Amino acid sequence: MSIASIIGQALVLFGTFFYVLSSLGLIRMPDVYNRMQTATKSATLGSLGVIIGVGIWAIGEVGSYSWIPKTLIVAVFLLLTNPIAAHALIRAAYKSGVPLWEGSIVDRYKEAESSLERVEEIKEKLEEPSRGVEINE
Amino acid sequence: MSQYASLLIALPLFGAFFIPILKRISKSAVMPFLVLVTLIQTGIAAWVFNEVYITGKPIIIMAGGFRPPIGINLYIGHFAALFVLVIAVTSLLMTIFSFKAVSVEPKDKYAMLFLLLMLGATGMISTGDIFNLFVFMEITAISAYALIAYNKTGEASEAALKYIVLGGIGSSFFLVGVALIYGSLGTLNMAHIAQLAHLVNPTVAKAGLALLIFGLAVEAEQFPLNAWAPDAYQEAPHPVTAMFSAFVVKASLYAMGRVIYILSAVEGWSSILRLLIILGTLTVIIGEMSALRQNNVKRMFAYSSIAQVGLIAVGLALGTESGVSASVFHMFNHAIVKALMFLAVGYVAVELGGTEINKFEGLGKRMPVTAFAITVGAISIIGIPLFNIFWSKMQLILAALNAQYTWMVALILGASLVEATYYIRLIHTIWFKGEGEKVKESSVLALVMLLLVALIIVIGIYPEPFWNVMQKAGSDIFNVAQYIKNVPLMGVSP
Amino acid sequence: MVKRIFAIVFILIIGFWMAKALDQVPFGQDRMLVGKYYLEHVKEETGAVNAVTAVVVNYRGFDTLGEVTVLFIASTGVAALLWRKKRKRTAKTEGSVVLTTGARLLLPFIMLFGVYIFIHGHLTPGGGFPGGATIATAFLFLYLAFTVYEVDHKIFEPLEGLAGVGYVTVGLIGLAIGGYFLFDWIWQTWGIGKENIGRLLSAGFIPIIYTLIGIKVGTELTGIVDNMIKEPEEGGQ
Amino acid sequence: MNPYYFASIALILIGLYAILAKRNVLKMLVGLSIMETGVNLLLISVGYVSGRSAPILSEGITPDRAVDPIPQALVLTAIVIGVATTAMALSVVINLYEKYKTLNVEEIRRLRG
Amino acid sequence: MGETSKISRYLYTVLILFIIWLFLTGSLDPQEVTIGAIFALIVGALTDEVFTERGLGNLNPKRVLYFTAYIPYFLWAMIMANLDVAYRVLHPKRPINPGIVECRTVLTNNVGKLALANSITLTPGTITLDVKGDRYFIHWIDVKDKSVEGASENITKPFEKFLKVIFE
Amino acid sequence: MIEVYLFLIAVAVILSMYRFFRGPTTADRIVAVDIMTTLTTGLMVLFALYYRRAIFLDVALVYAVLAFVGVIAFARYMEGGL
Amino acid sequence: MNELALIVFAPLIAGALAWLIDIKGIREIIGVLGAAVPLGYAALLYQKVNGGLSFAINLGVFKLTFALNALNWFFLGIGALVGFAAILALVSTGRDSYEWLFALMSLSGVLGVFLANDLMTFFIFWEIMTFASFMMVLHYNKAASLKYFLLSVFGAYAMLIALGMIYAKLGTFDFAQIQQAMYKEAYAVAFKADTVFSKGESILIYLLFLIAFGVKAGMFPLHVWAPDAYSETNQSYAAMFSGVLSKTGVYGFIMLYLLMGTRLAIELGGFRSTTKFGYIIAFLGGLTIIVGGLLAALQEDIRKLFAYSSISQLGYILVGIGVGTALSMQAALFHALSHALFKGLFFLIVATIVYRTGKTTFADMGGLAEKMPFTFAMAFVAILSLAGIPPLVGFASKWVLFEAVISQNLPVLGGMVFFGSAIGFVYLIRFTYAVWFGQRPTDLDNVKDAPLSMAVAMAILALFNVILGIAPGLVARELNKIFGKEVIGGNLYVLDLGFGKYNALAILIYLIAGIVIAGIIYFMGAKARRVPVTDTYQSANPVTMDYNLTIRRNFFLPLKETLAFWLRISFDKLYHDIGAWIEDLAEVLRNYIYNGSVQSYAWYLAIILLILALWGV
Ligand code: NA
Ligand code: NA
Repeated sequence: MSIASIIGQALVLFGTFFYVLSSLGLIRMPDVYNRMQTATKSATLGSLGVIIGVGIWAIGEVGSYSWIPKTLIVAVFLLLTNPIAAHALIRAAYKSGVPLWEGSIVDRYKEAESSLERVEEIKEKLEEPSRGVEINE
Repeated sequence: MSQYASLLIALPLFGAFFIPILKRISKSAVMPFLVLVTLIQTGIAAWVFNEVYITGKPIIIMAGGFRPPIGINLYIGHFAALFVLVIAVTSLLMTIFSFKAVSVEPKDKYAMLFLLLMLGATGMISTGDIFNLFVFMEITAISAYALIAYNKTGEASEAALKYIVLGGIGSSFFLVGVALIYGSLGTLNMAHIAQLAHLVNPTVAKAGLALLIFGLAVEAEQFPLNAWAPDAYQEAPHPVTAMFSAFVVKASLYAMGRVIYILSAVEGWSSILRLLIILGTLTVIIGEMSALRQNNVKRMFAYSSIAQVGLIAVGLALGTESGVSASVFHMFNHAIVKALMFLAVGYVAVELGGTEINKFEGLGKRMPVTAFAITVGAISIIGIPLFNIFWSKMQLILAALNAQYTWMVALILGASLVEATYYIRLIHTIWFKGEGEKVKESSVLALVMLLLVALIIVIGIYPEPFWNVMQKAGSDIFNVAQYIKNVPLMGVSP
Repeated sequence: MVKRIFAIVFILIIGFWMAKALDQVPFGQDRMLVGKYYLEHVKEETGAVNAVTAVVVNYRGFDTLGEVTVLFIASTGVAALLWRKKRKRTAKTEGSVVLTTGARLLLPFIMLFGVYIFIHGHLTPGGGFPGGATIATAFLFLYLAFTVYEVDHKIFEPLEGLAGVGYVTVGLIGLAIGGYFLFDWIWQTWGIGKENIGRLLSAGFIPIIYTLIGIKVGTELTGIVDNMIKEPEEGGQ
Repeated sequence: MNPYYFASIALILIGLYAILAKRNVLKMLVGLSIMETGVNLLLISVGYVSGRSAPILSEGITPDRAVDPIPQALVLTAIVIGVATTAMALSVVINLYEKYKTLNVEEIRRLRG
Repeated sequence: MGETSKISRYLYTVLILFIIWLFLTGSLDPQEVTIGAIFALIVGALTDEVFTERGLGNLNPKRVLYFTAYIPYFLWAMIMANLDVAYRVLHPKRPINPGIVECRTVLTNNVGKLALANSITLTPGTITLDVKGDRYFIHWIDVKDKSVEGASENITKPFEKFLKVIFE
Repeated sequence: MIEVYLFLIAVAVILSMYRFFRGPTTADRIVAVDIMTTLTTGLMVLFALYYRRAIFLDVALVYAVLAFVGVIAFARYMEGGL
Repeated sequence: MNELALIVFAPLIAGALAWLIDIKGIREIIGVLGAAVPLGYAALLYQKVNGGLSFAINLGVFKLTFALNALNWFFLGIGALVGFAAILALVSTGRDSYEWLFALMSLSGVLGVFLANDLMTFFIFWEIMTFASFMMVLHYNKAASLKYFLLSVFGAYAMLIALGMIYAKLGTFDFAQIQQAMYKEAYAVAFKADTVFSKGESILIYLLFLIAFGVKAGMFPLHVWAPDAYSETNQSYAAMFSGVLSKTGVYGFIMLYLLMGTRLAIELGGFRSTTKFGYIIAFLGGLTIIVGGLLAALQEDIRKLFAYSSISQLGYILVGIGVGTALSMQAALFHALSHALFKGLFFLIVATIVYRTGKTTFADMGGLAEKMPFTFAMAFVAILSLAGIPPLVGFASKWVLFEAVISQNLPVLGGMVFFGSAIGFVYLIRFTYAVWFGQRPTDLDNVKDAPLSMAVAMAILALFNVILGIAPGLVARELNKIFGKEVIGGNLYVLDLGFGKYNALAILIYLIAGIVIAGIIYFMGAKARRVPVTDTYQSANPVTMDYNLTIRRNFFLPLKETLAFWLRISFDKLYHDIGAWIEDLAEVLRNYIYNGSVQSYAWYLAIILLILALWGV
């Protein structure tokens, strides 16, 4: 077994651990926000481990360096897109009205949203007095 | 030289793909372009027809130059050559009709879908590969979905939805059939399948054939798999309805016939035939009965068309060469007559704003040429001598008797009697009921209708040359040994 | 309820029937006939390493032409059915800056992936359809991120047509040069790339056709998305 | 029964069940798609040869180590056709919903008889 | 940044695309390189306007240097974050104290904001929920400070020092 | 050895499936899908090594792209942004 | 050009020319010429009857073949003669060129049917004839034409099936070949050898022909179209319609005998002294006599009366054919001739009356004998002939028929025939008195006698009624020629059946007295009509038309009341009800099957899959 294989395999093992961890997080956390917290992070890190690990492992196993660039591309892609997806999802979850876990202690977003709405309301009233009545209803 | 017959596929495709570009150049050029393409297609089809019938040999188009079963081949034999021509001519006439009948935008899309519907049917009748048949079937079906819903009314969408759901189930199970046959033989070429058919495991063959026929029967409008058809016929733009009845369903029927006969060596074959005869018979009975008291004339014609399709299927399922030939003759005659009738009824709808029976009161005075066309078509369908359908019904009867299906004669004639009832009622309404202002009939359409009428009568009076052609076409489907021989299969054997 | 029970009974019987038939087609056995020929001759006859690609583009070219056509029909059909005089996107909230910026950054990458996939169709498991779909995904991403984004139909539709016309033309050139429609004249007549099997510039017209298909599929799927995502404006029927 | 065959038949039947039992038109269409998926899986399974790899003759794969390429080519086509059908169906349903304001299949029956 | 020339942006895009192509193919075969260059030129022409605002300016050595330094820092943060996750997930009592807090950022560049948001998402106990102007709304699994200033100090500040250089 | 990793990742996928079926909100299910796609991408890469075929990496890449955009589509649909 | 071709096509060509030229005067000349050609040639060809004259037109798929023999010359003669007379009368009553076209076309059709030498030609001309006559009825009454059309199509299809079955088995349409093959079949049946047609098939063919010819001949219960169709058309044409077209059905039955009589007889066995299959025809013929006769008596419209009468008379012919002996066959042929002659004459008389008065019901007529003496004279001949009073042709044929039936010991049939004669008297009396005698409504005071063309036409037919009545031996000679042996003996004036004799000449002498009596009746009738209808008083009040229960109005009311129950069972209504019921059923079925729900439709697919599965498992 070559060094590359050992390093690669270690990385894969590392990644696999976080993969399993992310699925556990998905199951154990109490609400969708916390599930995302745990699952996304470990899935991303797990991916980095597994995928780059495979690239390195392949040097030893298959004897080809051409795996490395491609696995890197996949890994970087996941590294870039997973947080974006998580962000889009958590925002969507919030906006679609999924409540925070009852143990949550603060919701700044809600406060900000309501004040923002008020601002917009006032703005519209000022711009179009005739339509202001409708909005009040 | 004969490979240039592949233009039959290439041209409509090229035309359809070119339309988006043409639209950028000039939007008003799209419909004339459609006429041009179908015209050239008719020319090519005529050339192909001539070539095949003069040499007496089928044209085998080998895509990519690979010999079957390695490559997909198109088999333009006597049947395909004939029906390619029917398809092209009908399409040409319907493009002319489309000028008048299609007012809903976007017309450029209509033109594309129109060409692709034509292409699909052309492909279905000419392909020599069972999966390629599926592809062309889907081309036909999907462009049909779009065209049925083209008018964008709720009803049109409803009709399209029904077709999509049923057609989807049908094509899925067709593919399962393909998978079974392929899994058993390792080839998809029809001639190759026919050659190896005796090797298929009987269980697989039985199920595979049954599923293939099931899938095709949905498209071929066999009862009770045809429930989508009346709605679709009713809601599609009028030229499209005419095309459905004239050749789209015919292509599916042909495919059914072809699949049946190439697999004639498999076990359980005759019981499939029997099943198909039962379905066909039910199709005739239910179709005719449904047409009987139908107040929407277009829908009435649709049911009538379905009933005829049932007759054709029965003929195909007789398992005799004369049955197949008679079926082909009936397909041909029915194509002409229904093209005429849907054209006429569509024209009435365009001019008078609907196809309910009351719109036809006084039609004899309001639109005499159209009324005349409908009358001739109706008389022909009923099976009055000296009109074309008489001869094909006659041949069907003879074939049924030859095949020891005496009761089928009663079926055919009973159906004709029912047809007589509702068509005479319609003729009565047209000529003897109601009054109305005269409508100026389009001279081009009048010409088209009279052309078809003339054809009906010519065949009615002088059927011999046509019957000769039909016999060759029928033999093309029935005579599998010859079919295998005609396809230059290269030596890939198990 | 009765309907459901009946449905279950029905599908069980039908399933049993299909299973019985499939039982006679044992899984995993080598039953190749034509397939074997392909595997053995694919390199010399088409220059492709990926036998599936050779089957798709060369041996069963008619299927693929039909497949392209089917997608074209769908795109045309969707456009025809959803056509209204005035249509506009009605999305309410735009994606956050994270999403919009992400879309802008990823667009060229995803497009390049698409290109990579269709141009390597004869070497790797890819081809015109997945490549085109990937390109369409890039545009879909823009639609998802921006509420005002829409493609330029003036360019997309003719491009779609042009790619199709190109495909048919390539086939017709084959007819003119080699005597058969869809004949791979680059490989079989000109013999270009014969020494290159396994490298990019080989496999005759496959990369050309896959490029055309990639463009076509990309524009078509994007067009379908564009049509589906818009809604008619008031009075725009 | 082989698991691949079993899965494909199961998918086909689940799809069929959805079409037969679900009232919502969209669910029926989903059923149709599931059915198509099942068929595609079936095709692929039929072409599989035990112990062999994808029919891409690189990286040391020789013709006798590759599976049947034909079903894979067929499935490619079938998938695209499925996509096209679904796209058509969805735009039809969009129009339908706009006019009928319902997706209940029992209420979409103005055309009858 | 509107003054950045079109050519600069185009060349930058093409360059990046070409590099990605090389990674994708994993090969230096001249055929691949040539075709890659051609397609990089084509795709670049189609996308450079959306892709970059600053063009070749991004390749400023200082920025590259900071970017290079940021990578290990970020990876480290990420691993820490995951260990934190492991602790919370595997701990039988599931020790969490979640909430949504608000932070401010000094970053003005969109790409910078994206990088910040992603960094936040992948690092200990935080996910960017929404970004509005300079306000970041963040779901924090273990809220330590509810105030805007306190949260910013904890969450955004550590990354900003790098990102400010790289993207501003 | 690879088989072990393959197995473990498969277990992780199946565990995520629990969340997919359990819900309770749509958001939960989509999150589950998102995680599953990420895990599957890793699984595919690992399979490439298992079969020693680099070409499968392309499959994983395309899969990652499509899955990502798919998840974004779900998310945007859920928040009413389409 | 071949004579046969001229005979068959001359009327059609003339009709087409008349239609195209459409100038009053010229079209009539062309038309009459067109009808004269067949008559002339029929006469000329008398010498060549057994000369094997034939003609063929190659139509591609099928050949149209014609041939002349003694039997079809006989029918040709009837057709040409009555057809000519009817066309002649059409000169007066023809409304437009349309009628000329189709009247002549139907004549062509009839002649083609008679001269056809194979089943296909037979069928094609049968259809031409049907189509043309349909068009003639359509011109006057749509409902009647529809009923006629539907039943004709029904019959035509029945024939078509039979044709198809024969062709499928024998590969030929040629009469001679079919006949030969069927003889062989008969032997095969007799010797229990293999047959081409199974028993069931031969019965089916028989039944199909029974339907096909029965419709055209107006056989009960397929007669429902006839009363309407005969009455609702040009009355000159009706002479040909009832006189000749119906004979194609008769001719068809004879062909059936010739083609497969032996076969059927051996296959089905006998009944009393006749064959089973023949007895069915005869029995249905007997029912036709009774039903037709009774309904004729109850009609209030002269056209209807003769329409039903026609049906009744056809019944006699069917009885004759059905009994199946050489004598009864001859009798049937003889009666076919007489019926054509007197019923043709009757319809021309009716045509004249309608043409001159514009009225059709008994209630509106009376006392016309004085105003239309020539027509009345013609009617006198016709009445005597139909009633079977010697020495007119009607008597001769009926007498032979009676004798033929009675000699075969078939009491039921005999009773039916006798009853028919009795009821014939009943309705004739009504016609005689209600139209010609009694009080004439005042609006008929200016009625003129028949116009020239109709007078000539009537005269021709009347002449034949008389000549062939006095010299029945002329007909007997021809009939014997057909059968190739002397069935009816005697000489020109005497018919000798062996067990009975009829001397027309002697009867003629007796009847001079009868004619004198008739003259007296005529003058009495003429006297009686001097008082206007409204001048009758009852209890010092003028009698209104409603109460005027004369022979002209509801004369047979008691009979009607007696038969009330039976009259309710109208086959016409029955068919109508069946039709309506089928349509209702069809509608229910359609709405049930095509219920609009795509899910139901998907279920249909599932059911078919299930059937496939169950069949495959
Ligand atoms: Na992700
Ligand atoms: Na993902």
